[in-house]
Amino acid sequence: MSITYLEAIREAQARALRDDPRVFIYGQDVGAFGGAFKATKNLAKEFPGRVLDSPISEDAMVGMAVGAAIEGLRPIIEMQFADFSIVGFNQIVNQAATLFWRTNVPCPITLRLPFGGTEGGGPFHSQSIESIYAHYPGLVVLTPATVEDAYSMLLEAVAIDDPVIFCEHKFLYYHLKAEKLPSEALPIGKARIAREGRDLTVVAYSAMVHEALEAAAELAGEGWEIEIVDLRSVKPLDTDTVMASVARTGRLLCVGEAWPWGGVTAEIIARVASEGFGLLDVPPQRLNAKDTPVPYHPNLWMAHRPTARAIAVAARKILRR
Amino acid sequence: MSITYLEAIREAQARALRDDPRVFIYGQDVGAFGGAFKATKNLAKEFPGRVLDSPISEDAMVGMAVGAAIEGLRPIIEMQFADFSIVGFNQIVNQAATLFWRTNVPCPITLRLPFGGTEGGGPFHSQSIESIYAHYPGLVVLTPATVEDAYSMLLEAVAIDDPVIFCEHKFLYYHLKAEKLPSEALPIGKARIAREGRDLTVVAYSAMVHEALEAAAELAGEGWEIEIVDLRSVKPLDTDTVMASVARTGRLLCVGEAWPWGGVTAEIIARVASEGFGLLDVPPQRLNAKDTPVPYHPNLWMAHRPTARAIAVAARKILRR
Amino acid sequence: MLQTVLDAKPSEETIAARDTTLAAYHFMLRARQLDDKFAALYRAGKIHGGVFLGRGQEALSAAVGVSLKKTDVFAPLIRDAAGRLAFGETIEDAVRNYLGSALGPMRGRDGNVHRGKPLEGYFPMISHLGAMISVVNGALFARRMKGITGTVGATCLGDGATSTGAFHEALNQAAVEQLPLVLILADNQYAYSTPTSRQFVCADLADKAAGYGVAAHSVDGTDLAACLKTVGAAVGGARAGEGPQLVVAKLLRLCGHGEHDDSNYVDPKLKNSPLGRDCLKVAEELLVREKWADAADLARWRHEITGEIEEAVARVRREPAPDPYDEKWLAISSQHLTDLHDDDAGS
Amino acid sequence: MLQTVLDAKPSEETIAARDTTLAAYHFMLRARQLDDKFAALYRAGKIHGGVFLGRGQEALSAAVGVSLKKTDVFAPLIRDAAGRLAFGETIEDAVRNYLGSALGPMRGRDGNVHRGKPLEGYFPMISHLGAMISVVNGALFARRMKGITGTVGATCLGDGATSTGAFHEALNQAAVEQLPLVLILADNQYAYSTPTSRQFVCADLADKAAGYGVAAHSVDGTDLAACLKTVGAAVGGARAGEGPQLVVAKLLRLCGHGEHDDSNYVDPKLKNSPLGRDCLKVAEELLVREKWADAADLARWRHEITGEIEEAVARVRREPAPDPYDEKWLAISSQHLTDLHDDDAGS
Ligand SMILES: Cc1ncc(C[n+]2csc(CCOP(=O)(O)OP(=O)(O)O)c2C)c(N)n1
Ligand SMILES: Cc1ncc(C[n+]2csc(CCOP(=O)(O)OP(=O)(O)O)c2C)c(N)n1
Ligand SMILES: [Mg+2]
Ligand SMILES: [Mg+2]
Repeated sequence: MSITYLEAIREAQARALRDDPRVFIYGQDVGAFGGAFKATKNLAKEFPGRVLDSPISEDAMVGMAVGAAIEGLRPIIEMQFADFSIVGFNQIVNQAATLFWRTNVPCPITLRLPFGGTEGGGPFHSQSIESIYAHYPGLVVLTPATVEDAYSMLLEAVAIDDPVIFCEHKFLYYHLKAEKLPSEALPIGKARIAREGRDLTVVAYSAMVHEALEAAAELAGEGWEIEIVDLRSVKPLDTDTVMASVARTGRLLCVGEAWPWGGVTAEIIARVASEGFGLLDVPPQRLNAKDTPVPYHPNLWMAHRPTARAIAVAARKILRR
Repeated sequence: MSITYLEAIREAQARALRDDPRVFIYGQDVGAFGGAFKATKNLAKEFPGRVLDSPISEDAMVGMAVGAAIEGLRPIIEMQFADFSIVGFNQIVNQAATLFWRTNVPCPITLRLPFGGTEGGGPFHSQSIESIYAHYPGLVVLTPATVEDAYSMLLEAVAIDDPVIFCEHKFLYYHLKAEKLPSEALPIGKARIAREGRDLTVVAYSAMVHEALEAAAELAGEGWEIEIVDLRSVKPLDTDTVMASVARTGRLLCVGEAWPWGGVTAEIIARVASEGFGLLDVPPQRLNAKDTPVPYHPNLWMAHRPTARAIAVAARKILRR
Repeated sequence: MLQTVLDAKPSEETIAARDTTLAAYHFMLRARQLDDKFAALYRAGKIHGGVFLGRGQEALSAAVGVSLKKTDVFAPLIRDAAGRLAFGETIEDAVRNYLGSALGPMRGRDGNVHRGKPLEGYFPMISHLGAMISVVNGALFARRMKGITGTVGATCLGDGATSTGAFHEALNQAAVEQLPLVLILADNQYAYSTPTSRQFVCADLADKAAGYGVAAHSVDGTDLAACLKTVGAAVGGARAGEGPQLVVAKLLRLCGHGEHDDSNYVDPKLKNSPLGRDCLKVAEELLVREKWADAADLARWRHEITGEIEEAVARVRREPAPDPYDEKWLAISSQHLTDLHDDDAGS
Repeated sequence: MLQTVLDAKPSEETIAARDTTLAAYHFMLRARQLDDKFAALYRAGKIHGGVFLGRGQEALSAAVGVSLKKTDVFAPLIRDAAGRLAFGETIEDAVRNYLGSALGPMRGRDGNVHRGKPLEGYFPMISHLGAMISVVNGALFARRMKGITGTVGATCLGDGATSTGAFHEALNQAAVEQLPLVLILADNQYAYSTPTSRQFVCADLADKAAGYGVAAHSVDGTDLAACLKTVGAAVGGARAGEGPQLVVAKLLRLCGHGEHDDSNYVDPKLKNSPLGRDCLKVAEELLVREKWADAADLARWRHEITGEIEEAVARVRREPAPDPYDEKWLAISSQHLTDLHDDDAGS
């Protein structure tokens, strides 16, 4: 048996529905149809009345989740694409994210955002907007990179008493497979060493972890040992694990699929530079997507986002200093 | 005669309307009433048919500006508070910001966002969300800190062929005065040395420039000479001026009124660390608002945002290393 | 003869109407006086930020509050001091929020009209207009899912806020889910300074109901008796399972948008029209006409409430302000997540 | 005798109707065949990303396109291949956009149905449903401000997209500004897999018009003649200064949401109902019945269009793909702003 990243997300939701009567799912086409990506396949049948099609109303979808959360439920909202979550942005950042701080009443909602680029996705079905959410206080922003994390982190997301932006990468949906679902997992807030090495720390998350792994394999052939930190969660950020790795390697490259201005890579470098300056033997570097919308044509798309090749090139520059 | 930051904004709009028949203003209560802050006072009378009250429809307000821009006009949209621009977020980041890149047709719109904290403003009338906009490709994000810049940068914003997020600080509206309007100005994209010094570079923008100046005055009494860089524009960012200053001082503190995760201060530190690592004698530091919504009560608000006192404390720590 | 007996002994309905009207009037009066106090404090520079009054809208707002049960859900807006009190808010909590007391419902973190107690079904508004409706929907949806029946959720909105996408998405959502939502639109002729002619074109906001497939009710918002009847019917309809109910009340805001606004843009014709009547006066005339109260009663109530408010203000002013050093600067409730690693990231 | 003469010599209106119908039919046919070609290319793995067809909606879409002048504004949606062609788009440009040619209108930066030429009044959709309406408003507003009269702006939307806040804000905005907007709602019974019962409750989407104070038109979207008449009247009304016009067409999507979708959720009852009629067949029957064309004509046209499309595809496939090294990776037009300092910030 093998299970994909996408199936793991389905299984996590099935288990959450099974284990906790407070859980329900609301989103466009998530019911009988099973969702645009089939992440809720058969769940409406298995859990009658608890997996509901919403109108095309992202603002009201999120608002309704907040109201249900106040009443003690634990809604999972599926956005058809992360890009469309922007229509519900106000309810996410101003309603959901502020509720606990303002009123002391927790807001346990999980927003599932199929995000990141795929071939032919284009400007409005490819965005990586995790940093937009992470900038706002009151949100937890998760970016699982493995099948196991997709499963365990989604379960933990539903259990957390705060609004969680669950960024699931569309490119990993079908590409990524595992033997079986995990029985235990790192807690949210802990980064993972995806590969050990002593020459350079590459910090990545979500799909970029796999590009980094590929680059590391290539560089291993040249004698370099690259350590890869998979952040898992971009807010909170596990600065400790990053710092410990940089302490070992003295070199840092941060890789993200998002746009270059601000965001995860800037945040990581700012933290390491201000708190772990002395650990760095050479200037820390970062690699992001280009500062344009995500292009449609694969030729452009592959140049727009960081790839294993681009990571290897950037890594070599740092290693040779 | 003296003129306030707010009056400068009014005067810039009057001049833009006078000089360019393509300019018009659209926003809630901007017409006969002259705007919630009176930034369009008397303009509807002076320029009949060109200063229009909009319905409470931020999404449609921005969409309509884009359509008018396509047809060759140069709309100025006033958001009543920056916080409400989030309701028009989709049109800003997905419609306006992508138009030129997708179609080669420029989108010359200016979005005026009264932003930043004031006493008693609370979570929804105080936000500093410049970084949210700067993260998206296709937008120019301006943060004038002086009366002169409020005037000249707004005029330049209207002249620029791209969507400009013009962040005007509500705290400066009445507090800040100048003798007269400027006749010339630095171009957008150039930072300004607001105060010269040799011991530490403080990078700030908007209201924080004044807190930094106050801190510098205090530290001058202790024998420290603080150099203050006023960014003026957060996207594009004038890395050269920052770097040149750090080359002189060897020390860097970045100050912003926005939330700590990501944003301007992280971006500045990431750039300096990766491109100017060798210039730094000690770890670069940053000072942001706390990671919660902006509190209502002044006691909390003054602890939430960086103040001259907090900047002085942070600066001393860096200076003593 | 029979007639005389009936006259002498009022029917049960008449008694109920009297009691409800008197109760509603009391909340109106308390709200008006409370608002006046806030206005005075504002002028004296004792309040941080803005002050937003419900003057002229007390009849409608009180009617909403008294029509609800304590187990219902209520998300009031800026002009709902009366409805808030009727739903159970204390004068003290209102004062606390305006003065930023650490003991207030928002602990000084949020202020003025941004107050509520979500776990008591009393939802605190965010500023973004229209955003509370779908939150009420969610609560009603949750209760239905939990098998709780007979709950109604009410929320208020102005004419201007009908132009928001949030209003549209949420009212439509309530209709699709057939939720017991009562959406009260106070058409007070202006959104801040903007007249309704720049806000919508339909003849009456109630014309919108058909497009959503929800029931519509129109009412003269200056007339307490009419408001009680109409809002009561709407709440009853929602409770009886008839789906969302849209109530449109016509009235005039008898104050500025906030206390900083002299509202000199308001058309004098409107002020002198029936819309410009002061609902409090109208209600008092009703009480006197029906002999449910006389001038002495009215004067006494006023006096009593003044005392209550003065006392509350005096008490609250001695309460502690929030202390930034005691403050937990944490926006998420899962402390283990932030304890782990995030000392502060430069904050 | 007189009758015979009249029969022999068709009136001017009849000629005009014939010409318009034939023109519209041609665009329908071209669109259908173009769509079929895209579907075939998709199945052959020759297209990056999704393919979205307008099958079953060609009559409505073509009616919009032929009712507009080239100087009007048109913002089509995903199912508008016919309207696009009628408004002036070439088959070549459509193919270029689907194949991502560097010579295409979006230069490979955007794809499939996201195409247009803003300076020609042909606006390229962003994906976020409802977002284009206010952009059309802006263009119409600008033209009025510039003193250009007689322009109409048309844009299309599905039943599902009426649930968006953007739809509401924009239609209301058009009404307040009394803009010559024609908003065409293709009520094709589903939004992706979601039936209209989960999207709205009003009996007919045209019921929404009164709430906005705009004119409403309803039409059988499977009937070309009816579409031409109704859409033509709506466009005429807008052009005559009668303000925004809402057209609601009932029909059925005769394909999946996209070509990845087998649409097995569509109720067979609907397929067999009058809504499920194929508008292309209906139009052909009309042409034949009116003797405006015969079977041979239809076959010939089909054949000719097939040739045109095949040729365009063959030609476009030889066109260059976008080259990342030639690409100007710059999202703003003011190059001086980025030249100055921003080499790349880690991109
Ligand atoms: C989305 C949004 N945009 C703008 C504002 C600023 N604002 C606050 S109240 C107001 C006017 C509201 O008018 P109306 O809905 O008629 O209510 P009223 O004040 O008349 O009671 C505006 C524009 C806001 N709160 N939310
Ligand atoms: C704001 C937004 N949310 C979600 C989507 C994803 N989406 C694309 S098409 C579609 C269904 C549209 O249905 P309808 O409006 O009825 O048009 P149809 O496809 O039937 O022509 C959805 C949900 C989107 N494009 N925009
Ligand atoms: Mg109003
Ligand atoms: Mg549809």
